[in-house]
Amino acid sequence: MWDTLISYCSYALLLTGSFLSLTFAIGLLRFPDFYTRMHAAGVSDTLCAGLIVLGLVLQAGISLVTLKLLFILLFLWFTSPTASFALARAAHRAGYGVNEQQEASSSNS
Amino acid sequence: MVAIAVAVMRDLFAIVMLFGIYSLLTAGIFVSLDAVDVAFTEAAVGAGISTILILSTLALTSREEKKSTHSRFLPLLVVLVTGATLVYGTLDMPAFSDPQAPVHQHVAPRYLDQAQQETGVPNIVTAVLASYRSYDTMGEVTVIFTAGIAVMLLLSAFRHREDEAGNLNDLSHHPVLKYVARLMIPFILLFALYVQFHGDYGPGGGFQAGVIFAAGFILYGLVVGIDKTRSMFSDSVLRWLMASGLLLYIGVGVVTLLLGGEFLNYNVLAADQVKGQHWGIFLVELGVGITVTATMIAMFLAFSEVRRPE
Amino acid sequence: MISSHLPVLQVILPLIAAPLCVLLRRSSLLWLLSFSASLGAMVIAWLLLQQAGSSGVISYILGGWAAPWGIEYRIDTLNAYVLLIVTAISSVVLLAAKKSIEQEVPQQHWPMFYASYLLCLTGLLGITATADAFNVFVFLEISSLSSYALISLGRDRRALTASYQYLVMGTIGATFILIGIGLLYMLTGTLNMNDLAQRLPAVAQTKTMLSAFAFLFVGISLKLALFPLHLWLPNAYTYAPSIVSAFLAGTATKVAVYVLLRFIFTVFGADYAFSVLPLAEILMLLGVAAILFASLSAIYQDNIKRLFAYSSVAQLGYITLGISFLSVSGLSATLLHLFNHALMKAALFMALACLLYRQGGVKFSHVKGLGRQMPWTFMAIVIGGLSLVGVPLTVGFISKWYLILAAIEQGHFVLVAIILFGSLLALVYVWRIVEQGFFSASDDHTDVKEAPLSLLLPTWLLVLANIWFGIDTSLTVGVAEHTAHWLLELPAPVMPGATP
Amino acid sequence: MSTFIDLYNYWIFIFLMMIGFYIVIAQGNLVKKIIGLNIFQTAVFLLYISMGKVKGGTAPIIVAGDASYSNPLPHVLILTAIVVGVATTALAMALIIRIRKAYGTIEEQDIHEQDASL
Amino acid sequence: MILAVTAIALLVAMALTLARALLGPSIFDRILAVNTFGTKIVLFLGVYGFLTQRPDFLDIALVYALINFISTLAVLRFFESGQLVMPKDKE
Repeated sequence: MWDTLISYCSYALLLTGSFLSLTFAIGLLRFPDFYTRMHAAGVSDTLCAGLIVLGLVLQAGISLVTLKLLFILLFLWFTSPTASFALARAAHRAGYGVNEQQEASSSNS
Repeated sequence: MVAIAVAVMRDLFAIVMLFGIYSLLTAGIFVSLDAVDVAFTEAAVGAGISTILILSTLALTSREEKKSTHSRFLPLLVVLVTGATLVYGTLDMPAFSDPQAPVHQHVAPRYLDQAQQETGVPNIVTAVLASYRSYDTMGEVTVIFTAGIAVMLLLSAFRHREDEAGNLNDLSHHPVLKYVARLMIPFILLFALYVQFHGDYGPGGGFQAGVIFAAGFILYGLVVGIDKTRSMFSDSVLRWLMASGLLLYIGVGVVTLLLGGEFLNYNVLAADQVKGQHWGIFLVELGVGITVTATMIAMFLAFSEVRRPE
Repeated sequence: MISSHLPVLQVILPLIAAPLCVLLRRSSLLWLLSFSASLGAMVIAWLLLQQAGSSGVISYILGGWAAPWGIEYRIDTLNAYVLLIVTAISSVVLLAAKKSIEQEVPQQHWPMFYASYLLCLTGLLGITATADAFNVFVFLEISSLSSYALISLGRDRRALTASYQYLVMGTIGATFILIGIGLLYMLTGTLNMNDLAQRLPAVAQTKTMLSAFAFLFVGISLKLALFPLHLWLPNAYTYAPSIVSAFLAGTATKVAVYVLLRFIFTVFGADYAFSVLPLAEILMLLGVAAILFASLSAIYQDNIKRLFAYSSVAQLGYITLGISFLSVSGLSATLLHLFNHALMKAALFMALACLLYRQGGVKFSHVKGLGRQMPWTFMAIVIGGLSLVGVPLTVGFISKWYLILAAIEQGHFVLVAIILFGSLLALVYVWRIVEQGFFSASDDHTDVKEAPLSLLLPTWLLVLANIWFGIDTSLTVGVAEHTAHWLLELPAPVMPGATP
Repeated sequence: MSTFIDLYNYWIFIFLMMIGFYIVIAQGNLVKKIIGLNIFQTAVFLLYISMGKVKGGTAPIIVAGDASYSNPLPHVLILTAIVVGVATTALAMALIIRIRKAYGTIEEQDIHEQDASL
Repeated sequence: MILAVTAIALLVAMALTLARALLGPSIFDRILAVNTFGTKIVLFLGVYGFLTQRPDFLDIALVYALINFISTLAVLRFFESGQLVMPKDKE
């Protein structure tokens, strides 16, 4: 009984996580400018990662694996916002405005 | 796919980014082909160390590539001939992942069947790497050592001077980064130690641990300050560490010689074969770890401290 | 006890010395350490040659694991002979290194320089001694990486681009070799050369084996600087520090030739190698092309180092030509020329090191009329040059003699003509140097002194060796013929000096 | 058709290898050449790892019970090769920095022109 | 089953992210995409570990996470040096 409940919870978390990650990936592809895209990516990084890893934790039970999973989560939660923050700041400094379809500064052919 | 993009694009910076993805993808393929140790290394090396080194180089050179006016015909011909030779070669190859292929018949079964009894190590890759073919691994450490001293040789003359410290580029003015990174570094080092000593049972080993260990210090250098990292590792300390790791490896070999075995025959290290193997593998992996850590840090510092072009 | 561990000590000795060099601070100790390591390796190589000659193949298993599972060293007369060449050249060159390095390399780089030198030596010895195909690749990379570093130490900025060019071509070559080894492994499931040799005939009909052979051949040829793939060599030799040029010219390509011989004769077997591909024709054609084009290019150089570098490409042409005959005298010529060419090129590059030490450059403009100021150096160049041409009483004559003999045996009279024409071309470029040195008016070089003794001594050691082995051929010819018989699987004559 | 299915992994390897090799020999930018070299080498790694795979096998770390494992030897060889690759890359990058210092460019063509004009 | 679905969803997401990385247009988009891609591959590896019943391979996912972070920082450092603002080289 308890076991089935846990596994259903885990499935639910995993499914939500994967659904959201898909949605956000589409967002990353479709959104008009850099900052909205960043929003899609940043949120998906933290939220989906959380959901999926928690789903896996429920599957794993209490073991070394859980510990590692939690470490991964910790890592992702630390790094992703930090990176997003630094990236946004750098972009802002580089003179990218919101809603402004900027010329690609990098001239790639 | 990514590779094509790399070939076509001319913004070197974007290429490096894609190269990072390419490495991660390759590593993913390695995992799906059961090569966990290799994936481990490829991720750490291709996506990590190589990317960082290439980026540092780009920062010191230029980012845009000029339009090449080379003739494209000859290279294309050479490449096509090479490719054709290989395709021709594949026609007679045993089918992919066929367990009856000769690759899986001759040497490998012995490793899989007996390595655990003979060396006491369940990770066969580690067993083969550090015991059966440990001489190759010694060569590998030597290669890393060679590259380390070569990089030092090439770049040491261009070290920035003390009074130009502001020239160094780091992220020490980001308070958030600094805080988070400081929090994480102890965990990274802990994880490196885990990888170093858990390599017998899971994926990992001296090389991977060395890279992670160095990654911790590279992180420190990036967010806290290159000069701070340098003050921990002066050139002579790094040199000493690099050499001592290699010497530890060779030393194990010499000790086995003196104890009457062949070079790197760990069986003579203890009365019991498995115990001897255990000691031998432990010591050589440690040697690998030390040299790799020191070399990676040395390379990172050497690349970071070059004076930028005026 | 020690004698049974000689094969591994051969490689380990310089390897241990390398990290020690990095740690040492005193420069005089540095040199002493490197030199004694190299000398020790030479003694071991000599002992190994004796052993291999008297008791046949010496096998040494590393790590105590039997052959196909572990890595094996197998020493026979062929690689013992190459080991001896490499260590001997390395020792003599190191003898001169101290003085020359003082001038050409900044002092802060000395420890790294000696370490790289020893690592390069280790790599070359490792390639030669091993019987494991993958181990070849690993040690190949050790020697290559260290030689890139050594070349980049040259004072001219073109040393950097030369080194980069070598790096790219060398890595492509090594990767090709890796592909070849991978395909062989795929077919047989083993990496040990002997094991491969036993298992390959079963799969000899497959297309995979053919492409493996093609990849190995091209990869090794890149390292060997076989004619159309030689582009890295002239630059690398020209701009490297002169000690490094002398060392690499004497050893690196020789080891590549050895690897080629090893793969053709031991792993694939001569029957296979020469029947599936028109290998004899390819080698012959490329050899002839190398002799003609490279000799002609050499004539038009005005930098003497570059001139000799092109001449090296030409001499490698003679060496491959010898293989293409697939006969005892042809192979003997190849093996003899390995040794002889190492001797003369090392001598010549050392003489250039003397010139460079006094003059700071080796263009023709630097040496005008120097023959009177530096007679010993120029005598060395003349004798080395005559040896290149193949004048009797020098080693060059011996190898050319065997080569011509082999050509006549098979009725290739055109080749005889080409070999003689090649010698003529060599005479022309050697004469150009002599002309500049002795018969050109010099106005501004009057105060130039003869090179210091510590440089002249090793140079003349090599020059005298050129003459000695040109007169007393029992050692070299004995070993070469013995090995040639053995490679072709004919009953071998007893080696001189070996006690049965 | 079955040949294709059986060998597809190898053909991916060949495709990657050709791209990498093409970048190395056709491009004039020194950094890009090295990236091409890396792709070239990675393709070869893929060849080795592919041949080690066994259908239904799992990673060669012995677990309790009966299981079939993939061939560990190619993994070992490629570990070594990866290390060699990164060593080469590092050395090449150091050389490129020095070349840039000496010539002010990292384009092969510009370097040739400068050398020729000497 | 559910794990497989998750894995596939992640793979598709990875492909989309990759498309963004290839399309650009600005360099920041690429960095963002690369970073997200890294996160996705970490998650994918975690799921894959469970899928093949060898969850002890999570070490690799952990390394990926670490490397991803460090390389993002390295990239940041690179463009704090001002090169990204002025893409034309000074010479």
